[in-house]
Amino acid sequence: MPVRNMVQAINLALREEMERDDRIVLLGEDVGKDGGVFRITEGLLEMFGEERIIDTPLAESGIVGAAVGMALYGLRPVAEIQFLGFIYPAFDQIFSHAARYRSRSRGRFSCPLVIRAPYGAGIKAPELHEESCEAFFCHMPGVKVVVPSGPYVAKGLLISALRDPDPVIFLEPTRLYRMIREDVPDGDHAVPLGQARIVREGNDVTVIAWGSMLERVVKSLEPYDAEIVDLLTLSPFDEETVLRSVAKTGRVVIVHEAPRTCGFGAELAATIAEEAILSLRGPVFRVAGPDVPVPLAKLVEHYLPDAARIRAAVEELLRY
Amino acid sequence: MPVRNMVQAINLALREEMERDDRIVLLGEDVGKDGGVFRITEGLLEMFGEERIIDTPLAESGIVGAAVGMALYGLRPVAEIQFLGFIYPAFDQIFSHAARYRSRSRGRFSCPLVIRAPYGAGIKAPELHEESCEAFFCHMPGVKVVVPSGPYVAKGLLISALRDPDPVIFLEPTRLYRMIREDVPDGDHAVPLGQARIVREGNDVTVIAWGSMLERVVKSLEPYDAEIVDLLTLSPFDEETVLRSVAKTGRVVIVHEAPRTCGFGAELAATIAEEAILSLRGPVFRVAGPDVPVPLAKLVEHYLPDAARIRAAVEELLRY
Amino acid sequence: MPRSVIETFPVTRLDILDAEGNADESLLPPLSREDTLRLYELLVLSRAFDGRALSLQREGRIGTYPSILGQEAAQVGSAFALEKSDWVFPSFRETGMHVAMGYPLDLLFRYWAGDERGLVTPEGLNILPVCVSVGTHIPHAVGAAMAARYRKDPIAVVAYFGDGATSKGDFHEGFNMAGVYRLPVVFICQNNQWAISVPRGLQTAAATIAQKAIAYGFEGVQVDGNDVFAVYDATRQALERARSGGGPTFIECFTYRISHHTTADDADRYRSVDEVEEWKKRDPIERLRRFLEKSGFWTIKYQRELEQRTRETIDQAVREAESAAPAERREIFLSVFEKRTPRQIREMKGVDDAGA
Amino acid sequence: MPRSVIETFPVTRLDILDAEGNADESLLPPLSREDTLRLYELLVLSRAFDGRALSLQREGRIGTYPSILGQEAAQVGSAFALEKSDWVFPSFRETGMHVAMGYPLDLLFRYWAGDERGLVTPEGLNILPVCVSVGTHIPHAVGAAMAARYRKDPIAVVAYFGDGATSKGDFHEGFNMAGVYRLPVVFICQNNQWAISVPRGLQTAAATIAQKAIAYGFEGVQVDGNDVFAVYDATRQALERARSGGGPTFIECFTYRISHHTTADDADRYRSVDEVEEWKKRDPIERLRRFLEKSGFWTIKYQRELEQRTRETIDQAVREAESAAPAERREIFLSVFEKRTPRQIREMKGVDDAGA
Ligand SMILES: Cc1ncc(C[n+]2csc(CCOP(=O)(O)OP(=O)(O)O)c2C)c(N)n1
Ligand SMILES: Cc1ncc(C[n+]2csc(CCOP(=O)(O)OP(=O)(O)O)c2C)c(N)n1
Ligand SMILES: [Mg+2]
Ligand SMILES: [Mg+2]
Repeated sequence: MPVRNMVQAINLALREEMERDDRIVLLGEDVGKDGGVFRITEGLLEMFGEERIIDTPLAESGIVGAAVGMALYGLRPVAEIQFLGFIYPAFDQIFSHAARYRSRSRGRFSCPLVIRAPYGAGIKAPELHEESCEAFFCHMPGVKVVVPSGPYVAKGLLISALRDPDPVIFLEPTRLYRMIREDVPDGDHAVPLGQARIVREGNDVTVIAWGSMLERVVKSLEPYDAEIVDLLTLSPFDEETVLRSVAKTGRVVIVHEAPRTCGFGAELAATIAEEAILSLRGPVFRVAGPDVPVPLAKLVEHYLPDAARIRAAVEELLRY
Repeated sequence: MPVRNMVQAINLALREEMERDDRIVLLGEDVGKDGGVFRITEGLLEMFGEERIIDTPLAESGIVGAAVGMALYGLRPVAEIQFLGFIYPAFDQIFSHAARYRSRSRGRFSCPLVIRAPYGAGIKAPELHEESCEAFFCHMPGVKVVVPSGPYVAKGLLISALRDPDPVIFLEPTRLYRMIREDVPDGDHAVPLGQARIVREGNDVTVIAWGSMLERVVKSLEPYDAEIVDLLTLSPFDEETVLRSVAKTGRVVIVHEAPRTCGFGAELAATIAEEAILSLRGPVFRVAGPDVPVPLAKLVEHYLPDAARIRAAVEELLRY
Repeated sequence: MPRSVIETFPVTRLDILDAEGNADESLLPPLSREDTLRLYELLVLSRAFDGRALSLQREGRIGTYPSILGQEAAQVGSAFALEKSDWVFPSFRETGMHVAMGYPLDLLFRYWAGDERGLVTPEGLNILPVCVSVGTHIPHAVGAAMAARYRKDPIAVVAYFGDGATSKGDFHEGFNMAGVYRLPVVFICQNNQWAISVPRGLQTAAATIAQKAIAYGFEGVQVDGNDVFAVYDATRQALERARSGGGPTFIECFTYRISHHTTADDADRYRSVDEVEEWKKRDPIERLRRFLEKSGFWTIKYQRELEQRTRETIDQAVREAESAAPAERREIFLSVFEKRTPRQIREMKGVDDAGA
Repeated sequence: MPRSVIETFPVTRLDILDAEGNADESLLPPLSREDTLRLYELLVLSRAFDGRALSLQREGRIGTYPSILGQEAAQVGSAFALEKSDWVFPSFRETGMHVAMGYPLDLLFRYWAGDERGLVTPEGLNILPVCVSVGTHIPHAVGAAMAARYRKDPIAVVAYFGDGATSKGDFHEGFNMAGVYRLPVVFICQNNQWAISVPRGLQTAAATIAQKAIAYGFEGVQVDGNDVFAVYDATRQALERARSGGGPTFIECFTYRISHHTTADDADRYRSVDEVEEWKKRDPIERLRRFLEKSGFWTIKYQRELEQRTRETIDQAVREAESAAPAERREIFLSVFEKRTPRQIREMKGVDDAGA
């Protein structure tokens, strides 16, 4: 199987699905001739032409709004938001419209679209280029949220997202774009939405992470008998797998880079406190970004959860 | 003391503070001649003139963005968003700017502004007029979130918000605007931000609510020995009061009308699961709106948590 | 200081039928007698729907309702130029368009009574759900037009919105994209001079709404929005342009909201009765009636029959709306996603409701 | 079809100094010899800063950096017309403005090296932090202008942004409000023909950027952005208008981004070298140098001394930037709110860090 990084895996998924399904069109800033600022869409303009690979004006609300209109019409648009930190102007389009056309029209219209955005800190980019606000989208009924953690699942999840009948936010961890290389098969390999995967089995503690934090968690916890859950889909998330693991280990640490308060870790912890309280041996710990805006390059490593913090939480919990 | 409803209490707070502090100006759609669609700003144009009570074009991002600029310049703007469901276009201004100017400039500039918005379901209004997305703002470091539950606290909290040096989102429960009448004093009575209040002491279970749900919770739980916590400020919330009550009762039910997943109840439950797990006798229950968009009038009462659901959760928990 | 003039942009206005019912014959659009009577009947039906909705609201049988009184020509006249296959993105105040396109009236009543099922557009019509969030549907029309062109479908897309909507960012982002891609889309502004209590002059300092198109490199035109012929003709030409690859057009229908903003509003707080009375003299329906009378197409008998027919149509729609099976709780879960999530299934079953 | 023309809007352009350094004497702004030399020196300093930033980036001493090469006149010329008391809202590519306003160069280097403390504008200057999110600072300038007017402060507010920014909703909402309230604000677009890889012609179908002001009822003017006199004079007049209650002005500086979008970009992927070469011939600094030479203000000796002085200034700034005390972890907590929250205090102490 060819070894690929995440950029190549995502590019491949787009390419193959666009060949398969002519309803798929891409739009966004610099996705065409430039191939995207991370080169995710490299070569696609040459293959599919300007009708399907659409460079847009600089207008995030307009980009998502136009994608909504295309989806209503029957296409399967993929809107790229250049960095997740520039998605905020499109919030209204996502939440007031993409998420609601199906229920508003009681199923007469629907909105199958994918919004792709690079996310996460640690790439020494300017302000607002390193956000991880995934939790917002998880509080939007009508929207799915998917966060791959490596090339293999990135390709498979994107295929599923592109085939999904509803809006999907697809967040790509920039720090890992070229860091991880894996076997990624050509052709049809869908990884289903809504299913977490156990990355490593273990008995002492369940550690839940996704996207950008997963590789840190895995590396940091080499010495422990930890069960590591990669959520993959945050909304709707795989409660069953989470609860099964918690029932087994009785201990939970959740790791995410977004600020702690109201991050997606809160929902996980709440669900566990609601559904699995009797299996818990100790507190549910969250190792998260602090409640501050993501700092610029000089201080960003003080923001991101690191091995020391992840291990400290696990060690502390093991004392229960 | 004069008896007032919440509309009158909020109007009074604005009036008195504007008299005291000429930095305060109001802006928004229909806040001037019309006195606001809920009459919150009634009479203020006559008192303070067009310079301080500013009718704006229909542009929520522009309204908040202009308020940001005024605040940077040294004023204390109060921006009204006509209904919370129309705040989404202003997300970017709130999160990318209001929340960050202080940290971005390392304190050189700051953004003391208040964004007022009516929120909540059950008023038989059109789509998007009944949202309760308070949790979003609680995941924005740099923004405070305040939700009064009656006239007295509404006045006192708004006074504090108007005097706060940082951006405050102030959410007013429309369903209660004219439902509750209370003694509300004239003059300076600030209710501090960041402090919850115990509305009723009790021993068997802690029930946490805020804003629109509080009166339902209080009424529903007459027959129980429940300690009812009114959060008042959601961000930063009063962990101490919450944890103290949980330590006492060992049981928690959280009630909110926003959809369950990633609602603010998740943060409360997570904090409790992190800090107070050893005092818990049973699961942390959330009674919340389901994970669907707020339905229109015919079905909205099936959406909102009601006495039956609130009691069922308490009864179930009392079995632990 | 002398500067060179590098571009000049004129803004034009179209008037055909004046308030007395006199038409500029040279400008009359190609409408047969039947067409013209049909236009008149649709105007009358729109107004009748509106009147009934207002009284149903007073009786508590429907919820908050936005009247179209005075704007019938701007809505019916433009919709009359459309094909059924065209895609239409309305705001919340285009009942006249719904009526003219043949949207089932019972569904409209149901929607305003707070039942989402009123927005299930019948197959064969491409009218999108009412957009409550002002102006935010404009980019959807743009996207649909991109899709239509990609599909090589010979249709046009139309978006309706008010003068207030022109201040929104989405208006701008949508218009700009429509210009860049020269899309088959027609934007129709119902400039009814008010956005709730905010008068047109406070909404924007532009002398006309139409001139906003200049910013996007396509044509904007103002028409007398109470002149059904002018509205129809401007729309017809804009649709022709759209279908033939000529790109977008912006039409400002200069009209007036005779009623309150909605049934929840009291317009007397912020505007003068005189202004309203002045505009009542320019009534769009009476004006066409006079034209018909002058043309010998109108008699009092015809009018009586028409009113009778109209009343029956409305009565029937109200009956159907009110006898529809009530919505059930489960419906709120059925159409969020194509398939319900595990959590929604639990919530629907009421398992979560009991907090367990 | 005959329609009446109800409005006509001309768009004008101002050119004073041509590429050969010949000025239209009748248009020359009232600048003394000292002023003119000062302008030249600021242009040279801006370019030197830019060049040094690019090499520091290559050496890994600062992070991603957006070059202003070719846009110096559009930035320095406009800033030169400002008073220190005016409020300035820059985008991320107005280093020439910073230089001209006397913003400490060491702070600029620190900011681009990823240190927020580089944005602590010295007291006495009202330059707001760099705005990374394109165009979103435009409403802030509008709000500041509202505040200034409310305070009766005799200042003007200026916002800088690129051609790409004109497509954003916030551009529209801000411009519209500026028009409605006739605010003392000057909007300066650096139309450098590109928004990363998106050429101006794909950004909008409008023939000029300047004409976008028509949509808001105030004046827009295009100037040769590589002509420092035209930029200066248009800004000066706009500021005069702003200060005297005449309302906002929109200035389109027609210029060119000679360099890549940022150091993270490779412009060769999407534009032709020929285009860049063509624009290099219209260099804004060389053009002023020729003018100075023709006027007898410029000698080779002067140039050498200037370059020497400039280099020393830059060296000094880099030294200061790089010898500043490193930022500490606690700083990220100190300026989120005026007072830290209890949770932030725990997080700062690292209690939370250990997960307990
Ligand atoms: C984004 C948004 N903001 C505010 C509102 C509340 N609101 C409803 S209609 C309206 C005025 C709309 O004016 P206009 O666009 O002229 O349409 P009209 O009501 O005159 O038909 C406002 C402010 C809304 N529905 N959506
Ligand atoms: C809202 C937003 N979207 C996208 C980006 C990424 N981005 C940075 S600069 C840029 C192009 C800006 O073009 P223009 O406004 O012409 O300014 P220029 O870079 O040419 O100075 C883009 C797309 C951003 N910073 N902000
Ligand atoms: Mg209107
Ligand atoms: Mg540019």
